[in-house]
Amino acid sequence: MTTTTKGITALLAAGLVTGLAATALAGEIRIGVTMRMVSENGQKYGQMVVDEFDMINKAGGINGHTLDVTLLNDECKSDKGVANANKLIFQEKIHLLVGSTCSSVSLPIVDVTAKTKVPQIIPHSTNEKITQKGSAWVFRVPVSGRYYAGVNAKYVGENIGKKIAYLCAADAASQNDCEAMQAQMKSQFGAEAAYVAQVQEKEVDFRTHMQKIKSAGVDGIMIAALAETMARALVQSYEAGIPASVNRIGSSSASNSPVPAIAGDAAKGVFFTAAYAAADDRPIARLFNEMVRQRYGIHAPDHDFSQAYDLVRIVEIALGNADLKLDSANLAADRTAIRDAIANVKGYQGLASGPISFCAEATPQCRDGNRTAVLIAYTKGGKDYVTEVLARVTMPVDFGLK
Amino acid sequence: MDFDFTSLFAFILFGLTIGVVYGIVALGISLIYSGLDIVHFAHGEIYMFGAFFGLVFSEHMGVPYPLAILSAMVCTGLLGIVIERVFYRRLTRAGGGYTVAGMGMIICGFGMSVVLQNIAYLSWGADAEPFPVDLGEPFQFGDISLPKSYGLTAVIALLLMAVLHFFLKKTKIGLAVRAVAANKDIAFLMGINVPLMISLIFGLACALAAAAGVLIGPMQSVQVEMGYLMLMKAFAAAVVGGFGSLPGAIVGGLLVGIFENLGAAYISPNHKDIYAFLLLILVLMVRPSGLFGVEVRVKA
Amino acid sequence: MALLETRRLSKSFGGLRAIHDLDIDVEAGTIHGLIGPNGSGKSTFFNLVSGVYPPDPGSSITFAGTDVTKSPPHAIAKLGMARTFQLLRLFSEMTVLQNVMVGYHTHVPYSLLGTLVNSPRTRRIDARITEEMSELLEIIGLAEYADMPAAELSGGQRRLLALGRAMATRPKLLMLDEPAAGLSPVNVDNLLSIVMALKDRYGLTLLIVEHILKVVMDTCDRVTVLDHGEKIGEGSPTEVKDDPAVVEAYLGQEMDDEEVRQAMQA
Amino acid sequence: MNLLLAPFRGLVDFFQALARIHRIVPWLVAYVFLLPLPEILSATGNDYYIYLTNRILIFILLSVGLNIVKGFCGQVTVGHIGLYAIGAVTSSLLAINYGWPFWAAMPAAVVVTGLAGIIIGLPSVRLEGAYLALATLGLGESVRIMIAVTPALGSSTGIMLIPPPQVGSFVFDDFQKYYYLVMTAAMIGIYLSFSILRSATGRAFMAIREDVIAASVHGINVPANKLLAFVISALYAGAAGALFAHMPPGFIHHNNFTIIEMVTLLLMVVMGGIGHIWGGVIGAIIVYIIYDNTLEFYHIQPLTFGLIMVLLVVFMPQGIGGVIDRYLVTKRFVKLREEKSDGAA
Repeated sequence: MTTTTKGITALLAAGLVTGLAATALAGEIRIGVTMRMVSENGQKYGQMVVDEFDMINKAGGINGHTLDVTLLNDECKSDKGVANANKLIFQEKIHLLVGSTCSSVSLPIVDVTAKTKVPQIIPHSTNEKITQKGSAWVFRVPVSGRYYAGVNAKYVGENIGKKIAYLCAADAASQNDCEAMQAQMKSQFGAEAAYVAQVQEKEVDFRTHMQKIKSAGVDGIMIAALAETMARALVQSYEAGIPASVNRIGSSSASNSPVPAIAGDAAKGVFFTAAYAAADDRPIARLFNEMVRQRYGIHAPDHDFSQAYDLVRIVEIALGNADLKLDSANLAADRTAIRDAIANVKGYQGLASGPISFCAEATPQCRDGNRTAVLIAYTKGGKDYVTEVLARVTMPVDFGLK
Repeated sequence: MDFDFTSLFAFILFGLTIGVVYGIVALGISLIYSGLDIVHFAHGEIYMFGAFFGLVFSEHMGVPYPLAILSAMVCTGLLGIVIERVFYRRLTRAGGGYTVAGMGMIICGFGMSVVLQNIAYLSWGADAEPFPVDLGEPFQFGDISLPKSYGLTAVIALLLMAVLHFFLKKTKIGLAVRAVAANKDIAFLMGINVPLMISLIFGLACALAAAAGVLIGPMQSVQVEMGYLMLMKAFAAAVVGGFGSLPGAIVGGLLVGIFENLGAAYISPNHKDIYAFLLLILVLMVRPSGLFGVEVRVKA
Repeated sequence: MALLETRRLSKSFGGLRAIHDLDIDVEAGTIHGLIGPNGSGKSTFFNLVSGVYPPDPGSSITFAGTDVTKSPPHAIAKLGMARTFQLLRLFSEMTVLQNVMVGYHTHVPYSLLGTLVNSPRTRRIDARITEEMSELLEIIGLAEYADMPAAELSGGQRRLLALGRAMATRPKLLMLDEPAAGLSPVNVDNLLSIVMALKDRYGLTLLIVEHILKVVMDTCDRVTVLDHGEKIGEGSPTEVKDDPAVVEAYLGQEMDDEEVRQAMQA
Repeated sequence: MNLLLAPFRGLVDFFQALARIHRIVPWLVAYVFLLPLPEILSATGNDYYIYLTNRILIFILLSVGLNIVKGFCGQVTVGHIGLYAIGAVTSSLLAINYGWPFWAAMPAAVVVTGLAGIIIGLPSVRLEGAYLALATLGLGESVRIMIAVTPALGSSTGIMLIPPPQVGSFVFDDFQKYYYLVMTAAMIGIYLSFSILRSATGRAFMAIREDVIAASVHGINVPANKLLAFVISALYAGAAGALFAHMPPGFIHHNNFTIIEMVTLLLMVVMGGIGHIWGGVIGAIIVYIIYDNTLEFYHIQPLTFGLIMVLLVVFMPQGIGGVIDRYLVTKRFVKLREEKSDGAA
């Protein structure tokens, strides 16, 4: 008891100090960010969110208000993500939550923000269930997994063949991509999977599967995994002697730069769907590529970067339209105003593959803003990889919903 | 459908080639166990450091691959000696094995693994680094193709074992090392510099882990988090072979490699890591002394 | 029937025969001594009888009319056998009182659940145990150190505590493994008088392994001599002392009779 | 040090005086003292601290439980977090798939975890020290991998929308309400831990820790008691897991139960002091406070924690609890000596 009391007194004291510091400044729009600041890529585009908000401040803020951004790392762990969200909401008293980048972290945070009535905008989580929870407070900038699968399957069925082997890693995004793809192949072409193997999230040795796939004689292999795992699998597929004529299909994380960097030549010919292609020839995309290259030393930005950038732009537009009081009495009202302002963003076309539009209803149709997937293929692997755009497909709003 | 013997052969071959690497790490773990009476939980991170050292030498400094292996071994060995001298020595002096200090050693090992992993992350970043080594076209056994790096790994592993065997059995220092492993008190009375030998054992074990790290680089790329899984497999290998038994470690490694590959191929691939654990637990429960281990006598 | 009987008791470690075909009877109510040169198997005998080592097949150990050859140590303890260790093996982080209370463990009649809810019955039993244990500490003279960690006791006090802890199991047979080792002559006498007091008070049977032969010769009713794991002599202290086979095995042939006598009386 | 610890004396004396009335009185008094904590924390305008307190209390339950098997009984287990996972998953599945209320699902989860504790504890019958650590590590990780790859157990997406506990129309769905639940659980846990330590069972555990062979020849059934220690600590882990799962937003995922969490738990126990009941409590509080205040330095957080762990083991193996204990014991002896010399004079 004695020590508990003591410890809790200490806790209390600490709470008083930080609590006061956090609420001292009014007139600021407080934005909390929780992201997976673990991988190199993750850290860089997390930093990009912060940098972009800083630039808005340097340019005079929004309607005279400055932005106060707090960035926390959730390591892609749901309990840490929830703790971060709570810390940001209750301690930092944020007006808007940005995050997370992992589906398994975004999923519980959706419940937290729905309950505390804080608008949440997601930079990069594709799991379908996030917007299907019916929260009126969540917005998704990236393309939902259900759209990706539809586009991918259509292309595969029409151009490659129907006999596809699947290697699916056990992380949430890859599982989702893999299952959705199989379902789409079935519903669009009636094609059953030729071979399916669930592998662990960070599997390093795929030779057993490659040997089996080799003897199964398939038209294509879909490798749904996080970047590094996918890269290893790609390399090992060539080592096992599966010829280049068998197409390699990536899940959406194939756009991450570690894939071509680690896989090297094995990345050549891999195609995937993403929300942005560095090979995009619009002037805005050229400028963006150059900016990311200079600021973060990234050879060619993937869609994580474009989505982070688009997210900041969307937030900027919404905050500009919202009528904010920014004092402690109006915290709840300001949060609602920001939510409504985001819901009013229509037809935003920045770097995103398609126009991003939100609306007020708490449905996936309203909250999955981007419906356009770009089909991309690597034409050269290695650290100086090159991609090409195969197609750009916009899906109907209801696609993939039951 | 007929049973596909080619595939079975392939799976066993894959198991053997990765098992050799488990075996080398297990060899180090076993060596430490017999020399210091501790199970080193940070050995996975030592292996990871070895891999990164190899990468730095080979990719960034342009040292030829075989030389890179040697240099990485030396650097990692020295790193190990420093860690052992600065941190572990106080605990091992208080007694390893079953004592309360032994429990401290386990916790200390965990702490050290976290520290090393973070240091590696700060130095080399979180992303996996490719470690391409061009050895030419893969070997072909009928329908099975095996990249040369796997063959090279097997050869180097055998070479390392032979050198270690020669060192322990035929050299004077090796004899001293074995004496220390057998009984420190008696070794001390025989005039052997026991602390120095302990450092040497630890350094050797770390060098072996480094060799494994550099060897596996071309197959699986190099990453900060690579240590933990390898540690588990190597533990399983060391236990299966019998803690403290050097040939046991290699045989254990091969068995773990084959076991998990067959499990992944014929039972279920996403439980792959569980098979190694399963084997570990099974062997511990049925025969804690492993295949080649000697039954430990309880001193009453 | 003797309280403790071993028949064809054998134990080998690897190729080494520590005990071979040993038949020993310890009669109830007696003080039985076990002597022999270093490495003759005395400690192994203790470890076999108390269940710490499993004996080799073919051996049999009977204690208080029960076959305990394959019993685990705690079951044997429950039947009324207690022992001390040469290296004491006290629970050094625990207090003196807790040490003896562990010894009392087999006789604690309350349940874990009772403890958790702190039932009146549990409290009554607790009070009784504490009282009984304090009494025991009084006898061995450690009452005032009851709350001190065992590690902080002096060497002599530790030996007494080891004795007290063994006594707390309320044994029929108490086996002492070199109880006087490392004690000054005054402390040896003190210890012996306490052991005798305990024996009389609780009607103990004693089995003593001792290097200080004076202890054995002065106190034992019967002595068994071991060499290389085999019995080479048995009888009253006087008989054994004069047995040439014993003398020879025990001290080697080089010494003359007078030297042997001196050595044995020292 | 004396100056730092001096305030404890008053509190200790106060509670010892209370204990003289009845063993349970100090606990009730402390409980009443702790009840209004959320209101106090809330008054600072920062409800996040209530959430943090809840997380700390869950970890207190875990580390107090771990201390029973590790600190009291001396068994090196590294699989505790696996038991925590079993408790969490069992309770949430019962609640979601079978509609069990929390009050039925949690006890069931605790029982299931207790049974799992037997399995995790079984190796302890044959193995010791490092071998045992390896076996339990393997078992604990196997639990996590099983959860990660089995869709019915949540696999990659985790289990979501686990309903919060409910009494009639009162739903424990915010931090403040949940606090009463976890605080009560933690208090009961600590109290029971004390009861166990003071009982014959507790003494048997300690005897096994100190010397297995001496314990067994003094009548202690070593395998049974080791298993019992594992089971008791598993019960704690099961309760903690269930409480974690049902805490809003009611989401669990296999990566909440990794080796990193296990290391954190170890750090708590080591920092607080292995074998000191308050150790787990102190450790959980300190580690969490440090953790929360260094969130923005995530680059070097593991380094800091790992280094603390290594240095603690090397230089202060008895932990903070050990230091406090030593201080109190020394004080008592000094007092005893003084009384004695007074009497003699």
